[in-house]
Amino acid sequence: MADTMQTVPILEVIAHHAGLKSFLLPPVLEAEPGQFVTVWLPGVDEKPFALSGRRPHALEITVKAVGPFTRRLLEARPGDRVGLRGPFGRGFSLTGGAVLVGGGIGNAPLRFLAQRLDEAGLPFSWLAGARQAADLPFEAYLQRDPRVRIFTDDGSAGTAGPVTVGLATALASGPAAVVCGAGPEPMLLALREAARRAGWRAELSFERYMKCGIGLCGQCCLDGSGLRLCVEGPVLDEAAMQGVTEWGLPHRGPSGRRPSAGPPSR
Amino acid sequence: MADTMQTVPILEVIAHHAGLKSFLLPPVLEAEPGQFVTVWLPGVDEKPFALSGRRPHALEITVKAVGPFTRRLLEARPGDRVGLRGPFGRGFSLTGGAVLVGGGIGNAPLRFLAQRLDEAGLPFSWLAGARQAADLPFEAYLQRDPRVRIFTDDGSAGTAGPVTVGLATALASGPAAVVCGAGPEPMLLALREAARRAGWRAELSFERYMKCGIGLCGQCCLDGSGLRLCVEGPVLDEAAMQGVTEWGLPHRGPSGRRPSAGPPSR
Amino acid sequence: MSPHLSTDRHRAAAGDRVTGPPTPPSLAVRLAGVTLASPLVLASGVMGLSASSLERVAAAGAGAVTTKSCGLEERQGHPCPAILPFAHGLLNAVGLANPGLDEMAAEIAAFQARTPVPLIASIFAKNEAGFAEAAGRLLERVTPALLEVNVSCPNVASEFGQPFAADADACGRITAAVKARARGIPVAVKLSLQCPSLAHVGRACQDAGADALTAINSVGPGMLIDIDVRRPILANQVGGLSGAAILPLAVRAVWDLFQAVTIPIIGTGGVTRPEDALQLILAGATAVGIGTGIYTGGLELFAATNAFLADRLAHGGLPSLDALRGAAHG
Amino acid sequence: MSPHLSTDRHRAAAGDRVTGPPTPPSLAVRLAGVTLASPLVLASGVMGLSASSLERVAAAGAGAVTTKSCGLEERQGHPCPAILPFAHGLLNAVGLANPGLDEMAAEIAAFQARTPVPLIASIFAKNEAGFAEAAGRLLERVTPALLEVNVSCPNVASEFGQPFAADADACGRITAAVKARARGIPVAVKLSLQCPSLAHVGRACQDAGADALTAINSVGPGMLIDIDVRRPILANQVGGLSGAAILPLAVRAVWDLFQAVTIPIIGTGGVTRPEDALQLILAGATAVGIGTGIYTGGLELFAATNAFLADRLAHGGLPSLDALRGAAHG
Ligand SMILES: Cc1cc2nc3c(=O)[nH]c(=O)nc-3n(C[C@H](O)[C@H](O)[C@H](O)COP(=O)(O)OP(=O)(O)OC[C@H]3O[C@@H](n4cnc5c(N)ncnc54)[C@H](O)[C@@H]3O)c2cc1C
Ligand SMILES: Cc1cc2nc3c(=O)[nH]c(=O)nc-3n(C[C@H](O)[C@H](O)[C@H](O)COP(=O)(O)OP(=O)(O)OC[C@H]3O[C@@H](n4cnc5c(N)ncnc54)[C@H](O)[C@@H]3O)c2cc1C
Ligand SMILES: Cc1cc2nc3c(=O)[nH]c(=O)nc-3n(C[C@H](O)[C@H](O)[C@H](O)COP(=O)(O)O)c2cc1C
Ligand SMILES: Cc1cc2nc3c(=O)[nH]c(=O)nc-3n(C[C@H](O)[C@H](O)[C@H](O)COP(=O)(O)O)c2cc1C
Ligand code: FES
Ligand code: FES
Repeated sequence: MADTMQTVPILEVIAHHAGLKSFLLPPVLEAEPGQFVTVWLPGVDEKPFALSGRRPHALEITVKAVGPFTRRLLEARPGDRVGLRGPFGRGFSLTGGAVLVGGGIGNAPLRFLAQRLDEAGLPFSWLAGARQAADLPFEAYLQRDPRVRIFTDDGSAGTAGPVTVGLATALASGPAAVVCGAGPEPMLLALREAARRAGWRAELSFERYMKCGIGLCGQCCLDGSGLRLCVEGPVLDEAAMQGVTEWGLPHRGPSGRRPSAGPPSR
Repeated sequence: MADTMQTVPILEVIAHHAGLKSFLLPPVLEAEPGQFVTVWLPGVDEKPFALSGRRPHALEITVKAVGPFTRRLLEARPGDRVGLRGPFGRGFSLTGGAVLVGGGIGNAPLRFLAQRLDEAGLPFSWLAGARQAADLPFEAYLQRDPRVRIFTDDGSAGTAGPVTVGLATALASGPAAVVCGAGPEPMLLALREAARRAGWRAELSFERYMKCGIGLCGQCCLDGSGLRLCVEGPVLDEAAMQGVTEWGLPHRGPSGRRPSAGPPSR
Repeated sequence: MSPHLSTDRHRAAAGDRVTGPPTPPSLAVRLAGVTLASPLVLASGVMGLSASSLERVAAAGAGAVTTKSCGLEERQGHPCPAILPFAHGLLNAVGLANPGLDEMAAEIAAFQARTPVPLIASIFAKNEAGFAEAAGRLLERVTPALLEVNVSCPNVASEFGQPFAADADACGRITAAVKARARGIPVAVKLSLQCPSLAHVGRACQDAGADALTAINSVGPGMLIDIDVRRPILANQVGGLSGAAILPLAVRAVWDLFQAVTIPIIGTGGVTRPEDALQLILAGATAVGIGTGIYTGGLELFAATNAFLADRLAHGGLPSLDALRGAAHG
Repeated sequence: MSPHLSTDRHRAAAGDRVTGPPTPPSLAVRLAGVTLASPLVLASGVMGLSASSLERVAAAGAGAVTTKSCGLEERQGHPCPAILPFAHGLLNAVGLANPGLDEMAAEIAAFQARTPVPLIASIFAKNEAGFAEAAGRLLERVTPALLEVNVSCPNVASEFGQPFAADADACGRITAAVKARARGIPVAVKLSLQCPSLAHVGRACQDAGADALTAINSVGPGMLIDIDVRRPILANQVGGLSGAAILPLAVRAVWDLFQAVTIPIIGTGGVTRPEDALQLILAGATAVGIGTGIYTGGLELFAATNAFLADRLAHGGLPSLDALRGAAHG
């Protein structure tokens, strides 16, 4: 079963910025862009990560240091063994004319999507946003590709300002297709709104605390619809977003409790 | 798994003689001639039986009353449910020019073999022996088929005398092929000898006490080679008969003990 | 037909003998005074953290849903891997992660405000007094259709670190303590195979006033080791075994309890196909829990099993599941 | 590599880092003074009724073979179905069918006259005195490499009809009684999960002089019901669960025993693939029993597992299995 643990040696580590690296792993599983795997550091923990690429010779994940697990993972070196399970969930559709919109580490799954769109010969454009250049994975690659426009809040790369600035132009510049988004939830909700108004479809990749990835623990169920983000997501279309009442609220933590106040945890 | 129990209603019961009936069952499994199934009478026991036919619409077994189980099975009527598992073991090869030699109820699996040979358009002849007419399944059918010669010890059907009487002629009448035998062990050993001398191959169906049919309980292992009759048999060729030291000895009973004296238990 | 081949009772419902015009069958069952439209119950710990998740399972065809087991305090549970599928089931060591009773009460209230499907609230605690307190605190705030008492949690006082479920006397005492605080709400005790005699434990619970029994909790625990990094894969090293692998153990557990007690049984364990649920009913289950089956069969397993059972009733000319319950005891 | 990712010990044998020229590895293990050319042992009750059958398994690659458990008297066992495969393992209720000790002694002698592979003779009895008598009577006639004491048979004196295996004291007394008659032959006690604490039972056996432990016997028992005829399928209604379904339970049993005792463990249960055997070794098994795996994987499983283990040793640059035994305990 694909959900059984397999451990694999890390093939290669690519450092993008301090605290932001990609890891190439043996291609032991098939996946679609937007799907995720879990990575196990034996003796530490196991956490979900979207795939940022799937080539014949390797799987790729891209990790940003935000806490104890990711910090340890970023210490890993080629040859170190990590556990891998997946792929889990549902990904993006491959649609010509798609506009990819990423926020920070959210650009990682979009990189895989862009690979697949290229392989399928489908045109797309990509608005890659981040708070600052150091939060942007694959910056060099993104800088080179003419279909990509970079936005940073502080102007340290590309255009200064939120990624949504470029969105109106992008949505107006072609026939209605799909907005594929990944990043912080407020950005995703803004994309949803913009797409709705422009008559575009939206496919947006959300995150919630996850423990099992297989739809059992209940950790990632969305209030309102009960939809399991690990099985029916993480990429949701408009229909799947219907009925959800917790957009923008703080996420349920590992106990299942939702922190009563404050901004969303990510 | 095919070895899991399934219960099926008996479709039809065909009485050949007193204490000798065939049962048609839904065709829930595929099998080759010589393979066997187990039949479960809920609340009673479960016992092995060779298939005597496999048609698109039905499986057939043919049962002779010899003890408590077979007597109860012979009381069963259409619609009664029995449990079925199998097919188990290895059967006969389909070879043109085969000489089928049956002793009593041993003619049952040969009937299935004859069906398959016919379907494959392969010629064969059949020496059907029994102590008396009442021990011969499918007597009417056998009487009609010109390829069949019947022998009974008491002359109550066909030629009087042992089935081996006709064998020398049959082996001399065509190019060397295969003798397919089923019946009492002394007859099988005589067939083996005759085939060896005539330069024919032999495929002979043996019986031992069986409990599991899947090679675990050890009940049917042959002394000398350790061959499991339920898995590597019940049909053995010369290579598979090699090394066996218990031919003609009383069979091990349900405890695994071999009765110390007397003739073989069947 | 020989009397040895089949009894009249067996005949009455054999799929191939319809007698009389088929009555429209009902899957409804009465469980400790509660009517369930279907015997299928969402097992505790699976999709049971939030009202919306429970509602989704109810909409999928469950006759009742059970919450994740909650204790007096919020618990984050064990690190991951905490749930580990393998080819024949899965191991789980979630570590009783739960938001705490007060949070759960809010989820229960939200569920009940929107859904008529009966809800079973599951509680656990560290000791007898804790069970009583948990029951009292929860039932001050909400009124579930049934209260399920998960006694498969470690009993710190036990000689071998065994769960309460291993000790019939402890189970009886917990049952009595919870009943005293239950405000008339029926109480089911959730049993584990990890005990010398399930029948004995079941009787102790019944004698102490239990209204129903749920059996079985996950089995073992078990362990799986990664042969490359040479470590147990679960962060907790060991975890309870559930899913297809344990069906025979659940069937036998229900069988034993059906002979030992008169209160109804929520037969749980290893149901991954519609036929499995019928096995548990024939062994004596009034209701049938489904947990891991949701992983292997999807939420569709509820509707598929309901359809299968309805079909069986219709073909057998049976009006309800009453004729099938415990029927394998002959 | 971060210390959290892998320890040196883990690194030393990771398949992908060969250090130094590979030594030709040996699969030989020492088990209670007996040398086995392979750690794989034929489990009791499977292909174990006759010398020829045991020889065939030895020829297939087993490092030792165990006879069917024998008692003082011949037993026909239960009617059939007595062995029932299902998708995840099988149930067996053979009912300790056996030809009796005297007959078995003749088979053992025949085996030993023809085969150098160590033979483990398994015995059972109805009570403590019976165990001593069985050991004495068998060892008067033959000298197996090891005597295995199957304590998973019903203890008629027990409160819940539990097997001796459920009672640490009883196991200790049986061990001591058998040891007293064992004529210096090492004694392994075959344990069952059906006990409050396997570690406790294992220690009791060790303290009473056991030279090795075999764990685990089949689990449960369990039951499967035919939904059409509505009866338990096994003639005995219930039967022990074995095969792939129980691997996690066997791994954990060996793990627990490895921490509790110093005598070697024959880890048995659910080995159906070569990797499974390695899991048991990493958990602490010195030898690995294979029973049901012969059904799902054929006798070829022995050779395939030997090849797999030899390959692992070669790739890890390890001379023997000693470096892997218990390695998952970190
Ligand atoms: C479907 C999905 C895809 C993801 N893809 C990526 C990716 O491609 N790259 C990347 O760097 N990160 C990704 N993440 C987030 C990543 O899982 C967290 O950054 C990581 O778990 C943090 O662990 P920590 O111990 O370092 O931080 P912690 O200090 O434990 O937590 C920091 C924050 O990370 C989040 N988080 C922690 N644990 C989990 C968990 N078990 N499940 C979900 N979120 C958690 C929470 O928001 C938490 O507030 C993804 C998460 C999900 C659910
Ligand atoms: C591979 C195989 C194929 C067979 N095919 C047929 C067949 O097509 N038709 C048919 O009528 N019979 C067949 N038999 C024999 C049939 O299994 C026995 O006649 C039946 O089991 C007798 O049971 P009983 O209770 O009626 O008699 P019992 O009084 O129990 O036994 C009578 C004799 O039947 C044999 N027998 C009993 N139990 C078993 C058992 N579990 N396994 C093997 N032999 C047993 C023994 O030789 C015994 O001495 C076959 C047996 C085997 C092994
Ligand atoms: C992930 C998971 C979490 C569980 N959590 C609980 C729990 O909190 N309380 C409880 O009583 N049982 C819990 N169980 C046990 C189930 O309710 C059920 O008894 C067991 O899994 C057997 O049923 P199944 O094979 O259908 O899963 C859990 C099971 C799983 C798989
Ligand atoms: C058909 C069968 C018969 C068995 N008979 C015995 C027995 O006589 N004595 C014994 O100690 N164990 C017996 N066992 C248990 C096995 O030796 C083993 O402990 C158990 O089956 C778990 O291992 P497995 O999963 O590899 O089969 C039997 C098991 C099977 C399947
Ligand atoms: S992570 Fe467990 S249900 Fe989604
Ligand atoms: S009948 Fe059991 S091994 Fe052949």
